[in-house]
Amino acid sequence: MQLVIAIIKPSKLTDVRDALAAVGCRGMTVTEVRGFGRQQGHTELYRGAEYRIDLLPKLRLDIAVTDPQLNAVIDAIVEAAHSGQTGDGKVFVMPLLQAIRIRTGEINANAI
Amino acid sequence: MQLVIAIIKPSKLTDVRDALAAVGCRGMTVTEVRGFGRQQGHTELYRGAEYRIDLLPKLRLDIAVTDPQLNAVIDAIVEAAHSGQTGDGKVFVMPLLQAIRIRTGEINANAI
Amino acid sequence: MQLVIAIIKPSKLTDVRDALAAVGCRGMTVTEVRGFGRQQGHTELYRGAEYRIDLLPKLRLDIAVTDPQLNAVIDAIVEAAHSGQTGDGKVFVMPLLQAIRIRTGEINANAI
Amino acid sequence: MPIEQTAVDTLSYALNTFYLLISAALVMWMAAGFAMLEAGLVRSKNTAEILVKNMLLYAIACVCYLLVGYRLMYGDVQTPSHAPAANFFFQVVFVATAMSIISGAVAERMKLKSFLVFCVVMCGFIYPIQGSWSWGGGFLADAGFRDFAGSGIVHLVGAAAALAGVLLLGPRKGKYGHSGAIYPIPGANMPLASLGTFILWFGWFGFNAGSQLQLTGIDNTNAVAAAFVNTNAAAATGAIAAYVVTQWRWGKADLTMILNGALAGLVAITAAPVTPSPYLASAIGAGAGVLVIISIYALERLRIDDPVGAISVHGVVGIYGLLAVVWSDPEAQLLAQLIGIGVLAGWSFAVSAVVWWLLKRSMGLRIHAEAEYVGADVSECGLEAYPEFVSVRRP
Amino acid sequence: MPIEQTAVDTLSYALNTFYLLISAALVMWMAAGFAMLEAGLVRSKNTAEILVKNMLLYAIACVCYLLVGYRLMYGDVQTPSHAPAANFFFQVVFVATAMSIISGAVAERMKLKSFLVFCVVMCGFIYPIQGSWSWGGGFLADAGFRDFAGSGIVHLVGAAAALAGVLLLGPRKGKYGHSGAIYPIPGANMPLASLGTFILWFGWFGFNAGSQLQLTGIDNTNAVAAAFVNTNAAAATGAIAAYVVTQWRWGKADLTMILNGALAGLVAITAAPVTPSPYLASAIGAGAGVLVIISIYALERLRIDDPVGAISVHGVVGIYGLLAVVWSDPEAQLLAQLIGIGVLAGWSFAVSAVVWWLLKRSMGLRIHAEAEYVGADVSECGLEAYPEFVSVRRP
Amino acid sequence: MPIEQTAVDTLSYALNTFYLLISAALVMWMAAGFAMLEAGLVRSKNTAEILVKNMLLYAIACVCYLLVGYRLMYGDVQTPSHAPAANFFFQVVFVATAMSIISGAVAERMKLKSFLVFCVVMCGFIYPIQGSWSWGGGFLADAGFRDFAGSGIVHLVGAAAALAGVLLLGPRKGKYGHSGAIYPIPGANMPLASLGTFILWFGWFGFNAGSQLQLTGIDNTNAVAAAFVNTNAAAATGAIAAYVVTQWRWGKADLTMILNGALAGLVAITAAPVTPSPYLASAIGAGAGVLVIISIYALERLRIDDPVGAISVHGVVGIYGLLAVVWSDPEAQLLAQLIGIGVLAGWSFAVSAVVWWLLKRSMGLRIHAEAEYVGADVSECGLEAYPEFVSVRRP
Ligand SMILES: Nc1ncnc2c1ncn2[C@@H]1O[C@H](COP(=O)(O)OP(=O)(O)O)[C@@H](O)[C@H]1O
Ligand SMILES: Nc1ncnc2c1ncn2[C@@H]1O[C@H](COP(=O)(O)OP(=O)(O)O)[C@@H](O)[C@H]1O
Ligand SMILES: Nc1ncnc2c1ncn2[C@@H]1O[C@H](COP(=O)(O)OP(=O)(O)O)[C@@H](O)[C@H]1O
Repeated sequence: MQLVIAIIKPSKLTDVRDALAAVGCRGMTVTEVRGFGRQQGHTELYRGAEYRIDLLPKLRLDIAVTDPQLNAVIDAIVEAAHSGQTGDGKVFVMPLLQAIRIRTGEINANAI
Repeated sequence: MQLVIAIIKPSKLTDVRDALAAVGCRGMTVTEVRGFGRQQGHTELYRGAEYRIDLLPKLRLDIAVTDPQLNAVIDAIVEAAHSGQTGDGKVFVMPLLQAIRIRTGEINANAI
Repeated sequence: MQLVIAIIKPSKLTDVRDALAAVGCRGMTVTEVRGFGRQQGHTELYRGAEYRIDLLPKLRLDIAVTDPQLNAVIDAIVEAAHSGQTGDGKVFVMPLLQAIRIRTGEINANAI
Repeated sequence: MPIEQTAVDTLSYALNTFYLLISAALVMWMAAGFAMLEAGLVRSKNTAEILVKNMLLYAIACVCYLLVGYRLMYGDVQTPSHAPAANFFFQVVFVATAMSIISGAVAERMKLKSFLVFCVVMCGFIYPIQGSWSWGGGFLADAGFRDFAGSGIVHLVGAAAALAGVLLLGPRKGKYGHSGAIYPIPGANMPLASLGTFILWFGWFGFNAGSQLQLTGIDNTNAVAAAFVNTNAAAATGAIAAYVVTQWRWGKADLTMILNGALAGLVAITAAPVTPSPYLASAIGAGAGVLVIISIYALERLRIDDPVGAISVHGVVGIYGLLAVVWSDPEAQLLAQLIGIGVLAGWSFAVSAVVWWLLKRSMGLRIHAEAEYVGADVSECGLEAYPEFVSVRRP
Repeated sequence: MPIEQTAVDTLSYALNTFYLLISAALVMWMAAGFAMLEAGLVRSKNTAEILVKNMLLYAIACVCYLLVGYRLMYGDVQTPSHAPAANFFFQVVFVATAMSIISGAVAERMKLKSFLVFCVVMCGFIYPIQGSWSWGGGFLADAGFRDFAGSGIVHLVGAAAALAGVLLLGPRKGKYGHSGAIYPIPGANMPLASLGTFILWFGWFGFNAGSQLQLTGIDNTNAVAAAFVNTNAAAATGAIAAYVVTQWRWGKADLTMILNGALAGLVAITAAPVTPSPYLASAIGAGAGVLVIISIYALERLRIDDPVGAISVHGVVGIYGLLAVVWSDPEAQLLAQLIGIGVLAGWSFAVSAVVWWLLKRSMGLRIHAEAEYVGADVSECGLEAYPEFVSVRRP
Repeated sequence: MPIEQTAVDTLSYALNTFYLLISAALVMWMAAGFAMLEAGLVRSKNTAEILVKNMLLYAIACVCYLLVGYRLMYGDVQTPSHAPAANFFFQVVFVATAMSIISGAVAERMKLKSFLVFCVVMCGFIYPIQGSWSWGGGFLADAGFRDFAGSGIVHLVGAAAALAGVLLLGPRKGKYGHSGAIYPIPGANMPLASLGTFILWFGWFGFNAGSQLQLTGIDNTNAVAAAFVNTNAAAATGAIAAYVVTQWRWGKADLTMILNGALAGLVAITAAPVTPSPYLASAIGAGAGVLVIISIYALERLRIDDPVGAISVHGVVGIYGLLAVVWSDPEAQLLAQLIGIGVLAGWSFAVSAVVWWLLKRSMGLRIHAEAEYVGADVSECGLEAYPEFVSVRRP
């Protein structure tokens, strides 16, 4: 099992969710985050003083997947979240040792 | 060492925290997240148009544990967060390579 | 590759960001979290009833790094986030199996 | 050309009418004050619902009082000094105030529909019937009971009905723990609560000064002016006293207690806003500011859960205000005041308790536990008050 | 010593002036009401911009009407019963109301500068020219068109201009999907929207009762008092009717619909706030509360995107209010009302459409798609309304 | 039956009293405006504390002025044309305004208790003593100094005291960096700030028009009406001018600057709201709108940290308003105005500086650095203003 972490633009959430559903992945956890990277922020103005906002709003998706699902999930995210502009985000994949569904106690592949 | 990630219902936070304290685990990091899964959201109404809310509020707990603690921690969470209803959440376990306490520079088991 | 997770005091964000930039690391993802640990919270008062706030505001930084960068990044964080007071936070290091830049499809070291 | 008395009378009629209409509009504006105060002191998940309640209770009060209440309370009124419609309007806004008090005390757990049904009964019957006993010229008036602008007739009556409701409803989930533990449930929006208090303070000038009912004539004019000054003075010292107590007792300036202190000053002076000197009014306000904190603290320990402190501010302090009348009004007697307090509180509490109880048996008073957890906004209104803001869900 | 008529006249002059000034100040305060209502009903990313619009539109209305509009509308006014300046002030605040209606309908997607240019044209020309036809004593007045305080002259005219703008502007991105899908876009701050409604309700007393223009004289005084009572009654039943409909139709109390219901009651009674009995006024308000929901629902299906419901509240209900005049005013004729409706709506819609179209061709009406996504706050004002609060970005 | 002069006098007495009371109530309502403006312009972590300050400063002003200030300022006042209590009430609310100005400038870093002690001194002594020199009929009045409603006596005096406080207090942590860097610290809630501005605009009608002190008599009536129109006109052009400058200079519509522009227009016209034509009033307002931006910009560069712009809006523009009197008032002389400005600003600045300094030495002026970081809400009030909303902690 792996945990896929995707940092995406907030506007892409619906597209990514639909793409994930299409490859049979129906669960995920979404976090509001702020991203810092190459993407330039915008300038704001407050009482005559300008300043840059360079922590930009992003969404982080955590998706636990079984090994056979992995590539399909990654492809689905990369495709759906792609706009071609700086700041589209990243996908990170990490090893997942155990997964447990609290409601039933099912574990691993059954818990996802 | 492992990092235990628990996605739970917000209402269970106090119970889980108490259960964790009972097994000797006193530190954790809590994040407000929104979960998407089997649990059905509720319907909202705005100016005569109904719509579903299907990103539901959840809490994510990140708990770094030493290997001997792991099972006790998992059991404590699963038990305290359990309500038997869809949406109770998940526990994920991931390998943790290093841990450092910023204040003292202590590492690994001492840092947790 | 590794994923470095740093839990720091919110007031240290700018310092840490500058320190990271100094070691050549220009990307990260920031999450508002609440931390529970040894640090004592403060007491609040509402309508004559006092209560403790013990989930304290912290920031979580997720930073994907290549193996050669790792130690420099950890040191930079530990130094910049250090104040010597309880609650300075932790650094956790986890293995990262893959990294993909959504915009270009670049992978691993090139994606970070 | 010398003119006739009638031209002056016409002018006086116009002036008195205008004075009463503006006063009434200020009291109407208090409905916004209650709405903001309560919306600020509940949790964000119950905010939209309390707004619905406040908007509808005012609307229902207007309709019920028009259809039934006004006649019940005053019979056929003659108002030679001002337009009859102005008189009606000034009276109608008072009913809404009484009802607003209740919505705060039962907030965050009562079913919307049951609340609205109670509102009909309160505004159509409970309030006007007791009102007829005093302002309507009934037996309390004959007994010498003095309540100039309604510390009792409006505020105490509202608070007594609220108390009955709260007792039958029980506290909010998570408010009281085992072995006496009390968990504070902070309100979500302090600026709103403060705005509400400022609105009430502002509107109260209409409430108290309008109750003179006539502006013309040197004595009336001076009375109206005195009511402004005293109302303001009592609110000011109420706030200060509450601040001093919280600072002394807890070492902090407890904002919501200060707000309650100001409101307590206002409620206390309402029974006699004209007769005291500004100094006495200040003293009465200060007493109210202290009393309200003690009362809120005590009710908390009695496990009577009142999210906004309405029972203390309007009930306990209302009683205090009625008693304080004897300090300044030579015509007031302690006994008559006590009788009045007993009658008003007893009537309102008893009848309300029956109505609440009937509602509990029929439609149910309390929202489902799950709905209470998720918030009345979603369960009753299907909407969130601040849908875009991530909020810490408090139990 | 007997006195002369003139002393009484002087007093009457003072009283009428004061009455008009206070009424006008209440209408000015409605600008705050519109600002809060609209700021509550847009998403947080467009909140600062709508506040800028509301502040500036009021300011621009004042300047344009001073420089051009007032003379266009009334020529050389004689106001023997009150100070000329008071008359001007009362008229100037009405223009701002008409303009406020528009800002809500075009919210969240229109360029600030284009809006401000339209504002100049509206307040300097479109509004005063049609105003001269009725209140200015022109051909609509001669035709027997009756619109006491401006259901048509202010509200319908504003709504028609708004409709023209909305049609040329198109809906907000993400509002309508393929194959008829409609996505609700909830407003970010319900307490603000409710506060705005309360402010409008309060300010409307000045709007309607001030339109009698004279307080002294028994008939005038009674008319002013009646306007207060009827205005209040119609708003109350409007809110209740909207509640009943939403509760019956969707099983929930839809807060923003209730707010629109109250406002609809106010708009409907504005055409004739004096002549109806309070019972009839209540009935008119109730009808408005039902109608506004049907209208909002229908416009939604017609894909006319109006974030705050301004076109329904002020336009559709404005027409209804003008027609309802015949129920209470014996001098009103259905035909004259219909002519008035046609002329006002037609004029305002047509001229506005031309102006909007010219703006679209020159400066552009709509903010860039990217800017709309990020929010007009950042693109037009370079600032966020709630910069510290993490918010769920809605598409 | 012909009637006696006295009946008309009685009526006139009633009308003048009512006019003054309503004006005063509007000024009282300005306290809410300042509270909302300041609560919107500070960071969320200091919001509850600024609300406490605003509520208590108003309350303290009322008490101190009642006990000491009023007599110091006016001695034994005779008010034959209206009720003495109304006169007192109108004066008392002015003191609170002066004090409100200060709370904004020292926001986010001053100790609550020290602020409250200063408040006592200001309202009991500093303000009334200088007030006695002009409005009380003292040497400034004799020198021909003209300040109709208090651009100097209220606003400049408040701003000078604020400036002294700010200089002794220093800027907020994180406001200024090394080598001239200036970091903006955006306020947390723009709708509140806008609401506050609208409230102030509305309340200012009472401030300026009430200062005529008498409504009856053709000249008085016309003066009151003129004050309404001019007050409104100056605020409108102030807002527009501020918009034009920010749009031209930064390409964006800077909301808080526009709010300050409107307030600057109001302050500027306050020194002479009656004598200018509406056109001149508009011009004065426009000048104020430009000036306030320049001043805010300049103070920023001088590292004088004023979170809400109070020193610029009330101080710099107050001086401008006093000078602008000579444009419309033939009796005003530039020299007398300059003397007045020097005396008022000098007195208020010097005495305040001494008081602030004494406070700094005894109780301390500034909250602890750690408390400032966490926020004054937690350290001074033990409570958060928006406890449920996750907020981005800004340094
Ligand atoms: N090294 C990193 N570790 C963790 N997150 C990163 C890292 N670099 C970038 N990110 C995240 O990815 C987002 C997009 O990165 P950015 O460099 O702006 O553009 P791009 O995705 O086009 O490379 C950032 O906003 C941040 O949230
Ligand atoms: N594959 C997944 N990866 C990450 N988080 C998941 C995944 N599936 C579910 N979750 C999280 O777990 C929560 C509960 O899951 P859900 O399917 O609704 O119910 P249950 O826990 O009863 O299976 C979701 O709201 C989501 O936050
Ligand atoms: N076992 C743990 N797992 C995850 N996060 C932890 C753990 N222990 C502490 N933390 C995080 O680290 C923060 C600081 O820890 P704390 O014990 O308060 O002080 P210190 O960093 O000085 O040891 C906590 O607020 C929490 O967010």
